[in-house]
Amino acid sequence: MNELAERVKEISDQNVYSCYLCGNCSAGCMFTDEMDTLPHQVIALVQMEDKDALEKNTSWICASCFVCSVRCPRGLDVAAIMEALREIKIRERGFRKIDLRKIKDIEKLPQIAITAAAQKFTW
Amino acid sequence: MKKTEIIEGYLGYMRESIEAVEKTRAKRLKETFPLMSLEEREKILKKFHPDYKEEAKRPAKVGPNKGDLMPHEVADLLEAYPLAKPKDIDLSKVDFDVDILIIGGGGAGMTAALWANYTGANAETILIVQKLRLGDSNSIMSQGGVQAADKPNDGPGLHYLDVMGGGHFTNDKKLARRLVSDAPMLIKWHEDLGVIYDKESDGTMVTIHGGGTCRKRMHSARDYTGLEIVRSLKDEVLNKNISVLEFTSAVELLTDEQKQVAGAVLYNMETQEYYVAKAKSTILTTGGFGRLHIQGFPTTNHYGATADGIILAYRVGAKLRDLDAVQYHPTGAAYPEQIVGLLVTEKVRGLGAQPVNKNGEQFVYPREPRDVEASAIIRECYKRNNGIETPTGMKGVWLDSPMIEILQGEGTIAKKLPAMLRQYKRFDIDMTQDPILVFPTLHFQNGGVIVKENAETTVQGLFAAGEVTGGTHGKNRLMGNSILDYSVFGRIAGINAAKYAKKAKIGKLTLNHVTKYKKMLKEAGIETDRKAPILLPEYRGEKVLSRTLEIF
Amino acid sequence: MEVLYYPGCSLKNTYPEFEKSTYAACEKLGINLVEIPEWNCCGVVPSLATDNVMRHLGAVRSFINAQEKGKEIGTNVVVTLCSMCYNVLKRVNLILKEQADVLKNVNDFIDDQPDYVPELEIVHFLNLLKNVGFDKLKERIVIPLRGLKVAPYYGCALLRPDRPKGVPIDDPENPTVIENLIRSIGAEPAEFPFKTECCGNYHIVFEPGIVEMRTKKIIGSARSEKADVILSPCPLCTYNLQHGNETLDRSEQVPVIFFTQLLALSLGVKSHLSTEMENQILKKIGGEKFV
Amino acid sequence: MSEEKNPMATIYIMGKAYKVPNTLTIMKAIEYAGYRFIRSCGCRGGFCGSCTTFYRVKNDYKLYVDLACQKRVEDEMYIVQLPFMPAEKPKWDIDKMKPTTDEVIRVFPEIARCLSCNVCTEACPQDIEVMRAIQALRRGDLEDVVNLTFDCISCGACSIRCPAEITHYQVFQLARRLHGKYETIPAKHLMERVKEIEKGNFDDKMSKLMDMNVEKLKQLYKKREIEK
Repeated sequence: MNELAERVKEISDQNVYSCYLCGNCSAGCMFTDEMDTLPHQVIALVQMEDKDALEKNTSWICASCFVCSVRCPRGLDVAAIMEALREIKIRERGFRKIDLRKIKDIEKLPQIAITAAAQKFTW
Repeated sequence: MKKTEIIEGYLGYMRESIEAVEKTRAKRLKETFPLMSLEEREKILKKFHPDYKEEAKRPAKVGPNKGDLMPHEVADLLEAYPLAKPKDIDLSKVDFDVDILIIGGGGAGMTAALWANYTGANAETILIVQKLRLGDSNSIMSQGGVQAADKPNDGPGLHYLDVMGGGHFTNDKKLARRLVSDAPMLIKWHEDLGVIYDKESDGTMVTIHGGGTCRKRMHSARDYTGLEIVRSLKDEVLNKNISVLEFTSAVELLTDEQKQVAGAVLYNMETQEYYVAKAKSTILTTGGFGRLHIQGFPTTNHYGATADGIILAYRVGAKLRDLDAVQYHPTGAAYPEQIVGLLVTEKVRGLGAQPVNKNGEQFVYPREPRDVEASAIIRECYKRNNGIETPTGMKGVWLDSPMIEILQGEGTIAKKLPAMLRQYKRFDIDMTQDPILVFPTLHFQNGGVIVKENAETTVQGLFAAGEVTGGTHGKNRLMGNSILDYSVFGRIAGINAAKYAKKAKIGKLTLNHVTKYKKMLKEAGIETDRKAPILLPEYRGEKVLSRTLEIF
Repeated sequence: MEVLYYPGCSLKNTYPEFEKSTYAACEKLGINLVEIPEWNCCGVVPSLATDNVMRHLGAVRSFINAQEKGKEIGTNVVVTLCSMCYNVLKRVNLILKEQADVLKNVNDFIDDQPDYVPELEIVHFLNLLKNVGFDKLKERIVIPLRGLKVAPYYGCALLRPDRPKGVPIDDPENPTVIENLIRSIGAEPAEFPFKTECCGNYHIVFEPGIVEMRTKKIIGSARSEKADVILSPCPLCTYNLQHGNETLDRSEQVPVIFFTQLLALSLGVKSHLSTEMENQILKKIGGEKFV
Repeated sequence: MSEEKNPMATIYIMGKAYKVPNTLTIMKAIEYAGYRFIRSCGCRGGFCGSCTTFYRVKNDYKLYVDLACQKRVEDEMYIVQLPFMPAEKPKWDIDKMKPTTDEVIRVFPEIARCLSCNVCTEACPQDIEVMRAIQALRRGDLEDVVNLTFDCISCGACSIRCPAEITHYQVFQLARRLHGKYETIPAKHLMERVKEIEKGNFDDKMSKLMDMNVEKLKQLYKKREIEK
């Protein structure tokens, strides 16, 4: 297992090598329009230890809706893999995906939304 | 019970005395020691109050109050030489050019800043300089409360009588009138700011007695009254973008050719750099002199209470008054050693705790004016020898705090005196179960800079408010009138300084008054290395001080 | 029936009508909701990182308080209304039941509270209703909402993921519990192919465009099925859908309400709907007499 | 107090060992050792929160926090002070706000990151249940927040230790002011008294008092009835 895949396994308990790249996850994903790379393609990158997987916007666009996880024929929790990719970045020293103090129109947002974003986009 | 064994915070021999206190408690709950008459008060003050010790005072040798008696510690500073030589200060380079300079960032300073702002002074044109952090002051430490005659059975007239009587009728009547008349308005202002006073469920203020009050008019915020007010003021000052310079003291006032005050020379305590601050009006809100440890007393005061304000004002020619009147709070902690001198708020007595001697006997009405109460405790300890001696040789009397729980219900102390409870708990003493040991402690500078009703001093361009001023309380301040003092006169100072700044024209900055003052000292034959203001007290260990080399 | 109740932040702050209508309905149905004392924020979205146990602490602290309260009143059932809370609590509870090492880790860390013994059952209010029985529920209906077409929206958190096993309250691909509820209160469930689609979740904060794209589709689907209202079990979905509505013309909007509000209305108790909304519904069911 | 009578303790001030009498508070011990405070010393009485001190003791991994002016030294104590809590003070206009949690979270969205780890509570020298207060805020109960945090002296120890980087003391200040301003009932008697004074209802009486000589005042003073 390559180092990146190892790291993903460590965080998500998912073995990316189980994936045979059928593309079911990408087919069901509601957010692919916004993604520069499809979910299964990102998994392929991890399999090949291509660190680009971390730079793609895929994991950040993922909304943790878990449709992919429910539909994976290999039983992979794809959303958890996306979370692992996010976590690897978030845990880097100095990395900052978002700035909570700079949320636009924050006066309109409910606590639940801010909390959800804070949980997924900050460590 | 071994005499030297510590049991729940107290030594064995103290426990024996506590047993005596417990024995008389039931009886004492039903009776209160009678109030002294005015004549009796006068007598006990003369005999036992530290202010009446002749050898502790001397007349000032120079300046506007030449010949007036004051404690040696104060006279020493008035007769000390300036910290900076005028020729070392380049007045042509102005670092801060503001409308209003406020020296001192406690309650008075912040109140003045806010009201100056409300009066139309832009936040950027107001500068507060503060020796410690903004708000670190005696104001934040005040626990018990603030007086205001706002209940139907009360009125400014009764409050006025209390103020005058407490001050032994030596007060400036106009200031006293202003103090009591503006009181409710300032409490209302606090309420609007969001200060959380203790209230009944219908909004009625919970008020209790203080020493020397005839009505229950002490408003409190648990026993963190000062903290609650100061943190709200601080929040508002910062919200309004009023400029603040922390860890910066004023070391000299500035004047112009017209001899009006025109700002101050500031000193960055960390970089040791001086700044020239030019101002159209200057407000002194520097507080008092507790850290001078007059007659060696411990003090309740904060670290920076070193009389800077009166020194600065005196050098520009402002007249002072009543500096011989020092307030000793009757109940400072006398045990354990770590907290000696810290305040045991008068609210403890207000809620029903009686002072009792080592035999568990009452010897004074619990809420006499502060100087009278303090004198009675000193008499009990040193004349009648009924005090309890601590391991460090101090003496004190018991304050029977468990009575509060009996009189007001269990849990009252935790609810109304959380700061006190915490302070003693830190040293294993549970004041809900055991009495606490107290002795008078240096608390307040009754006198100070003379001000008129509009908070102006006798020098043009210089305003003052709060503990640095004299007159309002005469020779003795009542509990709950210090927060009131800084609120009422802080507001007035802010408003009038803002108005004054609009019209004032400042000429060329000078330190001529300092040169003159130095000359005056020389002429009076005063030869000393002592310099003032001292800015901070010196508490370093003797051994260290005796071996200090000045190399850097 | 007495059960423990975990409200969550939205019901206390943003959407009190969700909680209030539930209380009203429960009173009618003889369900006594006992709020967990001092519950903590659940975190809204569960951490999927297996090595980040810290994220579970909020849920666990609430479990501990629930466990202690449960001992007092004799129940181990915790009901949630917010589907985000449900998802987090259910998931964390299952993890603690299955993974002794995580449980120990968490219990060791929380040294200021009693240990958690994972015996609580986390139940969503919809399942509680199901257990009461939709037939029985039908008998209690005072105002049958005949003629009202309702789009049952599930969102994600009630149905996915099935990891650990047991999180979904219904079939993740074809749930029916809300439809059953709709029928039992006399209304008609709309065929609603977008009922399990994601509203865009937390993207509302930094990428509202994504939410707008998602909710437009969801609302459009409800609209094309001629739904009068969208019924939501989730405060975040509700917020996002309402945000979506705001970006649409009035004619394209479909109002979003909480399922408990409609339930309360049909039970004849206070629905905490806006007056306008309530009148609209009553008008629709020909219930002018109720207006 | 002589050194013979009182046992000495060895303390490490920022790593350097000094022998000090073991009866001293940390603050007095630091001074005894020869330091002169400019920062980290304020009221010296437990109210201002400037002397926050972090320390460890021998054979203990735990990081303790206390106020230097209120804590007695122990032997083998490793001491450092927090002279300043690095944080900007966010500005707000209290007159334009509502007393809601959402309002507070909008100023301090980092509250949303609270993990419930309770490290803040462990750090509080005032024994405030800090995490509980943050959670009370999330529940929308401002009054509870006020009651839990009334004794907060804004020392910042909680905030230094918070993994979510919340500045609790600022959050609580806002919560207290919102509650105080909007959720407590204004005192009616106070409002009325302010109006009466503004109207000049007491002017005559006060003027009479002012004109009285001291003897007369003394008579009046003696005759005051003391409220029971």
